[in-house]
Amino acid sequence: MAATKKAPAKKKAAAKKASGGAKASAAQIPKEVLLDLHRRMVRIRHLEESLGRISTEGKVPGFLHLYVGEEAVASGGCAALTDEDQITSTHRGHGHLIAKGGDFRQMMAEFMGRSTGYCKGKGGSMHVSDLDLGMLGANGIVGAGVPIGVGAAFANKYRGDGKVTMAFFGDGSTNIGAWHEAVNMACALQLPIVFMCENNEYAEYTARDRVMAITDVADRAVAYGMPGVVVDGMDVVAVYEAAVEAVARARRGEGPSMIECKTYRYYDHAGVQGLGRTYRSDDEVEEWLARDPIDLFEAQLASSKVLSKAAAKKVHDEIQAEVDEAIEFAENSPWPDPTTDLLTDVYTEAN
Amino acid sequence: MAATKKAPAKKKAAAKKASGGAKASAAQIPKEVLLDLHRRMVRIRHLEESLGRISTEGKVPGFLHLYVGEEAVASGGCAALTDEDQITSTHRGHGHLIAKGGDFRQMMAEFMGRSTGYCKGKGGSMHVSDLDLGMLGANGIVGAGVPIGVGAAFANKYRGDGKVTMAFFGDGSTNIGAWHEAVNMACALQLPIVFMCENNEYAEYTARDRVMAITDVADRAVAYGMPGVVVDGMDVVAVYEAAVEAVARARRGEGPSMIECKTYRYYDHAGVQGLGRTYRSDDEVEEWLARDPIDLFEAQLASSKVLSKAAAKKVHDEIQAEVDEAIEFAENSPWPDPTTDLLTDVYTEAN
Amino acid sequence: MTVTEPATDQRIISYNQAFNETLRELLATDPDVFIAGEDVGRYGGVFQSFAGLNKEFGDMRVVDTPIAEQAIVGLGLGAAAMGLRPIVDLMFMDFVMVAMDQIANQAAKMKYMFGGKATVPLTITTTGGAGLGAAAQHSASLEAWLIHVPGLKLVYPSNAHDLKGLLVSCVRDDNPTIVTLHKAMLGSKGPVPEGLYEIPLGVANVVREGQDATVVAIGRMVQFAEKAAEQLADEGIDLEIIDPRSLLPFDTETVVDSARKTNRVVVVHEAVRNGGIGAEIAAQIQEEAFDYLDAPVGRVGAPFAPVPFSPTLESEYVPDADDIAAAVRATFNR
Amino acid sequence: MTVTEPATDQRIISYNQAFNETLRELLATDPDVFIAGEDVGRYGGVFQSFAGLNKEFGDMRVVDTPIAEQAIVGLGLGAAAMGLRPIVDLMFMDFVMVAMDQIANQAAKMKYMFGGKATVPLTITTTGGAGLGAAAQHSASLEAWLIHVPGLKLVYPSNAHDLKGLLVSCVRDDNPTIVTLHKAMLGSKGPVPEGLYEIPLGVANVVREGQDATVVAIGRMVQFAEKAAEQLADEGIDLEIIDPRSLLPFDTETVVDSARKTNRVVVVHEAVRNGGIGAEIAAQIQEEAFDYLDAPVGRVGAPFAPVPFSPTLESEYVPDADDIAAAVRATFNR
Ligand SMILES: Cc1ncc(C[n+]2csc(CCOP(=O)(O)OP(=O)(O)O)c2C)c(N)n1
Ligand SMILES: Cc1ncc(C[n+]2csc(CCOP(=O)(O)OP(=O)(O)O)c2C)c(N)n1
Ligand SMILES: [Mg+2]
Ligand SMILES: [Mg+2]
Repeated sequence: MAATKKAPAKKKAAAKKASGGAKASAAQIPKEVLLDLHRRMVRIRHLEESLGRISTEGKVPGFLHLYVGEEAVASGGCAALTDEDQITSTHRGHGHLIAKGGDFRQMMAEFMGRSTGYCKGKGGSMHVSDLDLGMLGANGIVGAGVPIGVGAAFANKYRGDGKVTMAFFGDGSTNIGAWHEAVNMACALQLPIVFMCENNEYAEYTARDRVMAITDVADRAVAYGMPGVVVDGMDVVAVYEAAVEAVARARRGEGPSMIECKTYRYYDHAGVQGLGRTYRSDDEVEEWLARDPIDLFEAQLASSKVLSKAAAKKVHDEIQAEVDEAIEFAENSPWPDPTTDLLTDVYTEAN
Repeated sequence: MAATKKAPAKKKAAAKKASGGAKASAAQIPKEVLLDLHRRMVRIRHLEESLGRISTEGKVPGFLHLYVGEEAVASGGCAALTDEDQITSTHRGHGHLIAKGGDFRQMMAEFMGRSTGYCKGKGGSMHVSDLDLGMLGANGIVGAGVPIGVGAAFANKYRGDGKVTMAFFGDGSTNIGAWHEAVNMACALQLPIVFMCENNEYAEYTARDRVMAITDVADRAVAYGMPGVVVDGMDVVAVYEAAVEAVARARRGEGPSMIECKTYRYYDHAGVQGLGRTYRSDDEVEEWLARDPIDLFEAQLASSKVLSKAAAKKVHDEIQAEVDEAIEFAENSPWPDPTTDLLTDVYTEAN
Repeated sequence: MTVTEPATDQRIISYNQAFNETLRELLATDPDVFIAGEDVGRYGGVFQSFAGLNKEFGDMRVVDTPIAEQAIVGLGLGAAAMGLRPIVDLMFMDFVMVAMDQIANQAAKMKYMFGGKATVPLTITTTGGAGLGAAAQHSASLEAWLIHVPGLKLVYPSNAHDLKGLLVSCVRDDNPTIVTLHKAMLGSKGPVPEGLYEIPLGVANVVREGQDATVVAIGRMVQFAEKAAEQLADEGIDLEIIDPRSLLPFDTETVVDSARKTNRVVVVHEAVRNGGIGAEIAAQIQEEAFDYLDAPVGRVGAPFAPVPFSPTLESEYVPDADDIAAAVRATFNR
Repeated sequence: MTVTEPATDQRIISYNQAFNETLRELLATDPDVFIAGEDVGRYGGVFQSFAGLNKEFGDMRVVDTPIAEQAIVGLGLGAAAMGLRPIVDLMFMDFVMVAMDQIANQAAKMKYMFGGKATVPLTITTTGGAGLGAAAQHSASLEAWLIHVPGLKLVYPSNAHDLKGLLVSCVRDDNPTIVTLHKAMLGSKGPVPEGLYEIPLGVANVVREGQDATVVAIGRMVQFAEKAAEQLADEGIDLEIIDPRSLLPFDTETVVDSARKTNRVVVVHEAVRNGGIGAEIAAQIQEEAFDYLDAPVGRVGAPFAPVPFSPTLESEYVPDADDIAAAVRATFNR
């Protein structure tokens, strides 16, 4: 018999090219949503830039994976969710928490290891979380947040509470076993979950094309029997619209879907020492910097008369002030006390 | 922007339907190859049936996963390999070892826990192996053989020895992390390996459609950027032809490919107590039994005058005699001696 | 410590039946409890330990999963963090290895990493131990790994009665717990009261009171220790046998009190001796009862090799009553 | 045992440099040796431990892999079974958890399961330990798990000189070996001879000879033990310090001889005390030197909690010289 061929899926038009087109759709989006998308991005940008700065002053212990450049993904994704929905995150989780409504003071305090932080200083950047906001934690282990997200989505279906879960993850994490197991299980059980890929083309210091033989992570959706789309991750409206559709699908009980956002991290894998130009070409970096998600969106908002440059600046200034205040709060916060705090929170005591 | 859709790949014509067609291609295959394919299948069938029988007499310790019904996969696959190529296997590994040239005596002795067995009685059915034949072991852990196969294929490429590796695995194993990691790595490194899926529609006692949202495992090839084909796993010629093509591709240095063989195990997941009809419908079982890979092939060989019914019977009788002799050898073989054998072979001593 | 009184309820059922009926009663009484794992649903589990539960409670409460242990534990962890009370099954303890990150790095640490704000009422069930000719990858005894992980709790019931009480306590506990059944004991019968009851975690059971020497035995080893006690009784050695039941938390006090009374202790487990849980128990005993010991704390465990397949090797490999008796005698002959 | 003589070659380089140059020399001298892992190639590793190797030896000998620890170890295992001598890197010891099946169930057991017919000259390198504010999932100390696995060998070098000699021995060993670097020691400098040399596995090093008490210290704890020795010297306590270097196989003889000489022993490691390797060492000492001990074998290790993030908590969490000195004093004051 002739074997039935399964050729690799056609590569889709590169997201960046596609994004050249006018954002007609933005017109249909209510003004307050557009302003909300903008605000979320700016909040992420300012907190991360300031955090990076104080980290060079030795004020932030441990590893620091900044979200700068990828703001459109967390913002567009979380704007499609309600406060009751859940998200899971990664080692690069600050943006996710901020986009889900995270509190600057508790974040800064946590990153600086203070007892007033989200995790009382016990978790730090890689484990920052806010269960009240449905943010189930940054995660130090690549891919490990996705199975947890699948568990949360199972709880949503089990209770029939109409909530959905959005699992954020990077391109590199899609090569690890836990990611694969979790995505397949979610599809097999038809859970209300959206798989949100931040494809920034690198896993730490290694380029995507050296560790996977495909260009679009979204090609992997086919392997689990769910829809997958590629969007311009520098276009917050594109991300938002794709997320709204995927979230609606999940809420309708039609199961998981995957959204791949083509994006870029501005700084090196960790910290703010340079832009990682030892392994990324200047041209590549410049090309992406030229498509800054906040600049692009502000130009669009200005031209569509939704938000003037001046009004935008005001938003930036307000938020920067809030960041500065949060840093001050954190710096004036007490350190955890080993004698009282070291051995608490290991177990939940029976009541 | 409009998101670029990635619809799940179209489902291919069911292999069983496709297999109805005449096997024109068989005509082009040299007679000795056809007879070799037949012989390998018959060898598997007779050893497994006899092993199952003596297991009911309590002569075979531990778990027993028989290959009966799936003979065309191991036979068609291994016939496309040379003696120098490697294979990796699963918990259902007897057929793979036999098809690669395994010795009946050492196999039977191993399954019965005797010191003359392939593993001196230390491994048993789930760990039977013959490194001299390039058979890198049955494996008790689902999916765990595939990373080992990728390592073997890496060694082939590293040495440029022109050898290839064929990794056999079941449909259920494609849901576990190790499988995913290994397949992706092989594609990223463009290794000379063929991924051979035995899709018998069940993982232990659970139907495929309850644990994955796709019908064809071959749809997963797309996720790694390699070709994937679906073939009728009850048609040894179809399997052989697909394997020849994939092996040639690997030898040419063009990287991995995946072959999904639609097949069926006749007995229950383990042992020979029934045909697993508590979770498989009678109709389903009958439908598959009616397409027995050996019967189908023998009918074809008879009509094409390659092997008469009488000649075929002679092959069966010869092989059965060989199996009986192997059982006798095993039964007369000594048990391992705890005082001398228990603590040897844990480490390789420095020489 | 507790001392087992002769069970008032004389209903006799098997270890595996006790497991099954306990799960049924937990599912029936707590809507937040669900079970997930490979083949646990429609088929009822590879050992039929879950028989009938899917039929009675449906696909959402007794869930068949893909072969994906990391996702299975993650499913339970995520659902537990959301307030459900999941029971996830890993079939064979060997498979803990493929799920180790989700167990030890995620579930066990979530509460601490989150500054106490997470609660993880997750229970993992599995079957450990050798004795069925299942060879090196289906006979694991990994207690020693698990007690080294802050945040986890671990029990290893040695009989049907304790299995029920420990399983109930684990499922009702608000922390990640692991219940290890011994696969060679599934058919072993014993008295099991009707209805749900708890055996507190961290409370050892003195299976046999004695004056001359103490054996701390884990899981299946308890029954071998009882056989050894008979042999030794004939020799005039009155053995005390302690079954910790819960390995994390561990009832050091009961064990140390016994050591101080008998002055001789042997610890017995099925895992290999080197790095086994017997090392931790022996180390604690010599720390707490140093001046009372008349002999080094003895350790009985498997020799340093993977579990062999052949019956002749496996039966020699697994510790038995003779090994235990010999180790006890050794504490007298020095 | 061996006693370190003052190194004849006084060239001073860092622990990380010693690792890098050893790998270079191994790659240069043995064509069967290759390295694979995440970011180890073009970039030279997250700690630059592999700097320059990919450029010098190319993509097939210093291989960048996907984030796939199970496949990374499997790559090494399969290649080793085929006769190559792979070195695979797991970046952080925490990631052992995601690869545990391939390490402990596959690589460690292959030879035994195959009746001796397989040879697995595989080396796994990783970085363990806390001290960098890397929190609960990037600060693991899992020695206790690994010594419980028959078939494996494990070393934990405490200085640059030993790192080179132990790494060479592991790579040349025909069994699966694991070399654990301490990430807080990467910059620590010491004398390292040029060229390749071996330090035999299973031979401890007496870092300091003393008469009054023995400290068995592992990895980074050795330097803290030396600080403690200075404190104690002022108090008139002459401390003997033993660095096992190799944890599996373990040089019991050297440790027991020392215990019989000093009659007081404290075992120190960075992992949590409960179920730690200190338990096995303490259990062995009391078995072999029972009649010589004037005090229980003391154990110093981390308290029973995950590794905390905040510097104030982490510095208290990780054992230090004061903790060691206090434990030694305790063996005198009872
Ligand atoms: C299991 C595991 N392996 C390796 C690492 C080290 N590591 C941390 S982040 C990272 C790269 C992740 O890449 P990607 O998923 O693309 O996320 P990105 O950093 O690009 O946002 C790696 C390899 C880890 N944390 N966990
Ligand atoms: C990691 C792991 N999980 C679960 C099992 C138990 N188990 C053994 S075989 C099997 C089913 C495998 O299904 P498939 O891959 O389709 O192979 P088949 O048995 O159908 O040939 C399972 C779940 C195992 N051996 N290893
Ligand atoms: Mg990335
Ligand atoms: Mg199957």
